Amino acid sequence: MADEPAKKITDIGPPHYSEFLPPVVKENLGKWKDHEILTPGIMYHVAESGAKLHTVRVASPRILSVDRIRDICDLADKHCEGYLRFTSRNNVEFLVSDESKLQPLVDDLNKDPFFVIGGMGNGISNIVHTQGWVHCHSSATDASGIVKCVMDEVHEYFSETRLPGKIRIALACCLNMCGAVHCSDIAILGVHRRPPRIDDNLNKICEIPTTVSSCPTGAIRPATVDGKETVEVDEDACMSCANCYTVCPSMPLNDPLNDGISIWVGGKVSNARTEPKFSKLAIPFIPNNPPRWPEVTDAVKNIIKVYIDNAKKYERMGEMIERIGWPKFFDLTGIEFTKYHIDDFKHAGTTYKTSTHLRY
Amino acid sequence: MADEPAKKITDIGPPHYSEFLPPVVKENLGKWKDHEILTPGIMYHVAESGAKLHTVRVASPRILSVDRIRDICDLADKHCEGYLRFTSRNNVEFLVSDESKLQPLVDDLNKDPFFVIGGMGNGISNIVHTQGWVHCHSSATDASGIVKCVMDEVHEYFSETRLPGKIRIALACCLNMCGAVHCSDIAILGVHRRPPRIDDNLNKICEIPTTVSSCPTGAIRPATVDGKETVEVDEDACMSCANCYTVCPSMPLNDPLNDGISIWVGGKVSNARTEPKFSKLAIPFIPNNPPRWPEVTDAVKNIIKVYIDNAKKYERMGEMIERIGWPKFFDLTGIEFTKYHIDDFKHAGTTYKTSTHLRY
Amino acid sequence: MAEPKKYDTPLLDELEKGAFPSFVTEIKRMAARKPMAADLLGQLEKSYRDKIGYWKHGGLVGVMGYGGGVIGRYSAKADEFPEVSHFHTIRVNQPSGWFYNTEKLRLLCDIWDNHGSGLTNMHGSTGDIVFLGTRTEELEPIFSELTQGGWDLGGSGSCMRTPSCCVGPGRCEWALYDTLAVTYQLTMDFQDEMHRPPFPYKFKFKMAGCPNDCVASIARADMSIIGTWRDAIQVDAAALKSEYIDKGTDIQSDVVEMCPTRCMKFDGETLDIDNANCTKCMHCINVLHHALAPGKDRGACILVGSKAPIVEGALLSSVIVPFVKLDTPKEGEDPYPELMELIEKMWDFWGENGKNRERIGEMIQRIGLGNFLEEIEVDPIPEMIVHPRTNPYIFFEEYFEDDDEAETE
Amino acid sequence: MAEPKKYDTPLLDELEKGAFPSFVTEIKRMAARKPMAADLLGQLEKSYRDKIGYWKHGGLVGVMGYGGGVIGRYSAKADEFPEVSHFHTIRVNQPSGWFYNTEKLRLLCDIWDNHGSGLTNMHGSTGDIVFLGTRTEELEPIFSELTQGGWDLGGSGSCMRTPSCCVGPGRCEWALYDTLAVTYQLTMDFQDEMHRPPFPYKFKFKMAGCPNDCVASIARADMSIIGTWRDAIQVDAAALKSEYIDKGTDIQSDVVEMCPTRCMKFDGETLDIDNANCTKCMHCINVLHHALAPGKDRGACILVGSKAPIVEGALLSSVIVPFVKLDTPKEGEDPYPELMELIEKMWDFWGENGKNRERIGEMIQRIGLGNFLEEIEVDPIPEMIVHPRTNPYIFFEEYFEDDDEAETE
Ligand code: SRM
Ligand code: SRM
Ligand code: SRM
Ligand code: SRM
Ligand code: SF4
Ligand code: SF4
Ligand code: SF4
Ligand code: SF4
Ligand code: SF4
Ligand code: SF4
Ligand code: SF4
Ligand code: SF4
Repeated sequence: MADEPAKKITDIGPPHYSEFLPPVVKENLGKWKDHEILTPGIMYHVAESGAKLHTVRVASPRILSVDRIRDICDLADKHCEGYLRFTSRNNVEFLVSDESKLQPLVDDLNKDPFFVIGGMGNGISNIVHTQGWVHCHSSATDASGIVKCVMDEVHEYFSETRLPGKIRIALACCLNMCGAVHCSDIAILGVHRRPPRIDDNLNKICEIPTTVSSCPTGAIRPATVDGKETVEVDEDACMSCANCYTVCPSMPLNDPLNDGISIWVGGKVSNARTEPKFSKLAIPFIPNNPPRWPEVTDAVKNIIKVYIDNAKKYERMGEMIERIGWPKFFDLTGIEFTKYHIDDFKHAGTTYKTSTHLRY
Repeated sequence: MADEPAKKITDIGPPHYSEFLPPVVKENLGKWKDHEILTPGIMYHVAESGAKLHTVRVASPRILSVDRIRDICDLADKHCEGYLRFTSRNNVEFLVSDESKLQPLVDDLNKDPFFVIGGMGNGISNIVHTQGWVHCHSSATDASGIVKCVMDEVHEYFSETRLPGKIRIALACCLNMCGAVHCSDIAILGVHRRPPRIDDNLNKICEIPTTVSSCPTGAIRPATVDGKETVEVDEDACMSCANCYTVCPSMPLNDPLNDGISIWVGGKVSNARTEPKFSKLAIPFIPNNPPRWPEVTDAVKNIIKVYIDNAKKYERMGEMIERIGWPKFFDLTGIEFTKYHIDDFKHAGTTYKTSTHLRY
Repeated sequence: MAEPKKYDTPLLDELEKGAFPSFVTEIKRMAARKPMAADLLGQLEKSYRDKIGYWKHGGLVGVMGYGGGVIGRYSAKADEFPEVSHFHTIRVNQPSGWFYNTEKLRLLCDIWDNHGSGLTNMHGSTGDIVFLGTRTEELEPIFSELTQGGWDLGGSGSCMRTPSCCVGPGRCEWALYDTLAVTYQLTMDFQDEMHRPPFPYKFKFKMAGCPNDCVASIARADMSIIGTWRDAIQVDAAALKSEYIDKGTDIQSDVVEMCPTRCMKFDGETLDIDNANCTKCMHCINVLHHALAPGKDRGACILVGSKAPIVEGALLSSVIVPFVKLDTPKEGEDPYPELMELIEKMWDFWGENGKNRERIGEMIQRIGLGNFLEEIEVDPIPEMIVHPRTNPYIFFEEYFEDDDEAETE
Repeated sequence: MAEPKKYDTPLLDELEKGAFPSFVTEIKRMAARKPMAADLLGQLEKSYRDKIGYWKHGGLVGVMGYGGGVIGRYSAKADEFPEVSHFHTIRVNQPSGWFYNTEKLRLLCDIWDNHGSGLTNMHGSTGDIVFLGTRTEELEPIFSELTQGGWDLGGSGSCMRTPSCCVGPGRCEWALYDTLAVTYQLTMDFQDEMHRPPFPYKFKFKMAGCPNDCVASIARADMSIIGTWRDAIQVDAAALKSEYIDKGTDIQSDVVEMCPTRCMKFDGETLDIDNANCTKCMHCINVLHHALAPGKDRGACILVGSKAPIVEGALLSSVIVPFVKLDTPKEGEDPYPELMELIEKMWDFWGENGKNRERIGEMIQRIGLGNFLEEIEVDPIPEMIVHPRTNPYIFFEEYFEDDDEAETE
């Protein structure tokens, strides 16, 4: 393995962040006073001392080549004394200490169509997402591809048009939900719809007791097929969660015909106004339709339109829906309400309507 | 058994109610227009036709002797053409069709201290309650006795002083909750605190498998003691619900030292303003202290006082608490908050505070 | 009959003090001439002293041909209090809305005076007239006298329990359907279900005329039928002015700000209601009742499944039918056809699929509302839920096979 | 090095159209000179055609002495795309707040250009710099170059995962504690826990400077540390007038009516805040930021237990400590003593009682918050719950024995 075990350095942690703070930040650390968003992608912060820091935010596909990062570094060297940061939604932020360099930076960015300025304030920022077919064994759909398609369709809300409030979109390519889509205004979630298949060689790869006990619904039973120890799945009791596949590679759920997308709405994480909320099911299943997933982008645009037409200023998606009521949401979007929308998991009972507070 | 099986009449149901409606009601059935509560125990309803019906409501201990019912009948004959009704909270209502008989009825009622006029509008009406030591094998406390003690202490809100809104009190003498105390502004609930004891002769009286499976927490196991088949209880896993006792008389939980009262607050059933709500635990345990249960009446009065001092007009107990917050409720009442208040049953997780919306 | 025994009851005597009418007074009144009531007093005093009840588990007692209506009860201290060795209760089905005339009420008193302790509950929590305390051998005579007098028993055990309702059209301007009639209809249509246990467990109906729910139906009925309306609240502007505005009612804070959907506006003169967003909570009508009234398109919301906590936790009823017309049937019409069909379907499915001692609400919790709806052939609609599921655990019922393009189940 | 292979990618080419920057462009850029990136492109095109991913379950790969930081990945179509037969990712611990200078960033690029696909995620969902795709034999060289350059790996497996935080004091006026410093402190204090799996399952920290929670900590961190304050909101009346009132902001509808506790009043001139009822939601401050600011008594609320749904359903973090001071430690002071003590106690208890693959939040759901608090010696307070229990199923821990008056456990 390593040639020089003697010199091995471990547990040093990341570099201390102070190394990466522009001088104006270092001087005013924790002493910011106010900010102003000038355009959907440009803002400045002003410190108690009066010092100002401008930020220019540009979109990123999150998958960045080292060459692109070097391009970005070139721009940061030219206009930002070499300082930049990334955001929690994976955008790039150029930190401009010298206000006179703001316009030149923007001009340079505008020269390269890769750089789209935006993502601030009440609009749609980048989509938090995951690996998909680019890297993960578990995915029911691709991640980066759908993100690209959706952002192409809604980019005006990234860089120009403002909305009543923020719409935070997230995508995860399987129920593990690495994108934490469970609390998003709009969540795009890859789902399997078909119970796992059992590979012939299961007994060689997987521990049968572990596999059986991995199933939250108890759908997996030990079985013997052709003299080999294996498992069998009670398909009626299987909800295609793929937890068995996580512990046992011989139970793949991936299936071109039956994998696809579900759409969830109305979650949020900020404490602003209302408490954080989970996303709720809007559309149980849309088949995968690469490369441009038109049904998914249409569904997202439809929901955004209903939001624009109905939300009050500052209201998030979930807040709007709670105000107008879920029946109205389904009515306005034209999304079909089905049995699948009715919870049947652990706390299902707490989601039944136990009052006569109804609109007619 | 019956001497005359031939004549046996069955399945005739109750008399048709129309027989019992005063003529003014019959004529105006379903055509009432408005009402006015004149005093906490006297109101009239006026029909579209202009006809009026006065109602005088008097308290009842619910346990009524036939002699008392006959007294009531005498008064109804004298002033109400023989018509009366009872309410869903067990009060007696004299239905006065002839307005000129209203004052004479009231005068007659005032002569007998048994008759307390009141219970209407925003006050405290009678306490819905159950059997207790008067009739039920399951009770952890008496019912009628505590009801009497509490009503004695709060009767001014029955017959005189008005409150911001209604306070509905209910009592049940065990977790079966025949009084449906689970949705009351103030609920008084008898609780066992000690796991069941196992009678020697259990094997003769109870089916062991049924007994074992009756336990919701799986605390009961089959066992053999002195050569006899019986059961044993894992006391750490027992929450003293008495479901085992319901199916097996040889597992009594009743215990003078450990039976007592818990107090619950903030439930409601009406849809007015907010949706119906369950009552929530305020005080986990108060020992039985007959005949006057002073700790219970004090606890109830304390809660009522906090309600009076803090509720907005029309606000029910639970609505007030939701507005001011549970921490404030515990603070104002001085009730100790304990581990027992934190849910640990099925949907416990949904009661944890998942936001930073806190008052300091 | 033996002379009633006299007991010293220093503890119970304390409960004759105070302003509220006393149940002890009632027991004593009967104890003066009835040995059973006297022994009840004695045993109860002992309970008060010892802080424990002295009743044994009930046995199977009843009247011939009925599987319910009587709760057997025996004293655990029968040696000390022999007159309450048997102390059964009888549930007599009350009339709709608890309306009485004195004649029929006196008849009940006479029967009970002759055959029992003379003590009653007016009424039991379910709604019955409860006759408190008699001996097994008195059951048939009581039953026979009751039925001859036009009365019948209520429910107990795994039966339909005695339906009950609010006063409704009998005296209330807010009765949005005829609770008295529906209650009577259900009671009569299902006499067999009330008297001979056909179900996995008890089944209760409670009928409330409007969302105020004066009979607490949403909390304690397997089927809660609650009146409501679909159109605009009726506003009498003149009365609003004369009765409230002119008299200084603070309509803004007492009404507008308490409306759950804040769908009202008040400018000091007109009350403007956005009826499409009104959730029919009744609050504004309750407060401004001289001026406001429910709309004219009236009916009921049907909710299912409430119960006390034993053993899976308390439940409130939840919406199954957001709105159904319950107009009084005309001559020759079948009464309440949608309601009756729903009841039959629910009972059929519960009868076959409910576990022993499993209420219908518990069964729905177990199998899921979606599956239940499918079985009783009711379409799922968003009115039935607070919000759609938050978890991704969907049981997809169909998927494509590799070799075909058709979905399979 | 072999020449990168050229693939026809008609489907992926479609994803270079449109306004938003394309990941395909990035892959192609590397594919032009890197065979691994080229084969990734080829395999991905195949996935797009076949609508399925072609990656196998990861195996156990890593760097010596570490139990995490690398996710093993192998192609299921290695015959067709040999250059991605290995395609492991490396998680590099990002700096607090994702701040960089170009020098250190170029260093990362150089290391990765030399030893991997040249493709990255800036950043992974947990917060790491993700190096996408390399071979097993490159792991040690990469690691060694990284550490020599001052970088280290992040977490994976049953470790503490890489802590992350919002920009906080680095650029935000609402940072109510120093998220950058706390993140760095936790990362450094728990290097061992990050690199050598000590836990039943993963443990994530996320630090947000205020209740806006720009790092989504409440939804996806086993411990969510969210800044808040205890005293009155600071109001600059002059700025309120000049920046908002005079400019026509509708303070009543945009702010007052959106306050969750409606604890504000606005009469057209003064904004009156009932701070005792303010629940620190940030909304009014967000909207009126030129005039309003959080109070001066600042600290954080600690919440525990959020996670994605697998397998017991998604959880949000819930309050364990309503307020704790997190002032920057002075020279010689122990940093954040209450926080550190809490972490130790929680980890100790979870370490002993958590089941395999059971997150701390799931354990709390299983054993109950009350029991958990008792074990970690934190007093239960009503701030931790939405409301007290509604069910009567209390496990009383002590009762009186018949023969004694003392309570036993
Ligand atoms: C840069 C970033 C923090 C970071 O460390 O990277 C950030 C920065 C700011 N956020 Fe944020 N937020 C950032 C992610 C978030 C997130 C997390 C997420 O989206 O996953 C949230 C929670 C979203 C949710 O609730 O689902 C978030 C909820 C807010 C809110 C509350 C909005 C609301 O009404 O619910 C505010 C207040 C506001 O916008 O007025 C806010 C306000 C701000 C301000 C104005 C704070 C300030 O004074 O500097 C910052 C810039 C404005 C802007 O609009 O972008 N930030 N902000 C993140 C930018 C992500 C991006 O590239 O778009
Ligand atoms: C007589 C009775 C119905 C019956 O069939 O017996 C009845 C009768 C009336 N109720 Fe009721 N309610 C009756 C039990 C209830 C119950 C059930 C209960 O208490 O168990 C409730 C639900 C309580 C709850 O939510 O927990 C109930 C919730 C209401 C409400 C809603 C109050 C609220 O703000 O939540 C109103 C409206 C109001 O008071 O303005 C109301 C209003 C009325 C009115 C004013 C309706 C009318 O116009 O006639 C009636 C007389 C006024 C009064 O204050 O008593 N009634 N009312 C019941 C009298 C019980 C008693 O003796 O005190
Ligand atoms: C008499 C009455 C209480 C009263 O004082 O009013 C009563 C008394 C008993 N109830 Fe009840 N229940 C009575 C109304 C209720 C109600 C309220 C209601 O019906 O509106 C409830 C709550 C609502 C519900 O149905 O959930 C109620 C929930 C229970 C339960 C719990 C059932 C459950 O599924 O949760 C039990 C336990 C059982 O059935 O084994 C129970 C069992 C009992 C038994 C039969 C005791 C037993 O374990 O066998 C009690 C007999 C007592 C006795 O010796 O007289 N009783 N019971 C009520 C019936 C009188 C009547 O017919 O009018
Ligand atoms: C790379 C990353 C997604 C991304 O594209 O950004 C990722 C990728 C994987 N996650 Fe994740 N998770 C990533 C952040 C998350 C997050 C978000 C977060 O940390 O804020 C979550 C939701 C929050 C949470 O922790 O609950 C998340 C919840 C999961 C779960 C579900 C865990 C649970 O307890 O519910 C699994 C399943 C498991 O651990 O077996 C999982 C498992 C996985 C595995 C290791 C697949 C597996 O079953 O073994 C994925 C490897 C993919 C690959 O081939 O690269 N990943 N994972 C993220 C880590 C990058 C980084 O270090 O920065
Ligand atoms: S969400 Fe699922 S498929 Fe996507 S990266 Fe995470 S574990 Fe892999
Ligand atoms: S996919 Fe989930 S529910 Fe289906 S068998 Fe596997 S573990 Fe069980
Ligand atoms: S609440 Fe319990 S003790 Fe009281 S009457 Fe009902 S079953 Fe009996
Ligand atoms: S009282 Fe309840 S929890 Fe305890 S053993 Fe009996 S059935 Fe089980
Ligand atoms: S429920 Fe409605 S209709 Fe029935 S009595 Fe109460 S207020 Fe009147
Ligand atoms: S009935 Fe209730 S919801 Fe409808 S307008 Fe009146 S107060 Fe509002
Ligand atoms: S969480 Fe608060 S402190 Fe941190 S960046 Fe967002 S607004 Fe600023
Ligand atoms: S911070 Fe939120 S709760 Fe506090 S006053 Fe402002 S809007 Fe209201």
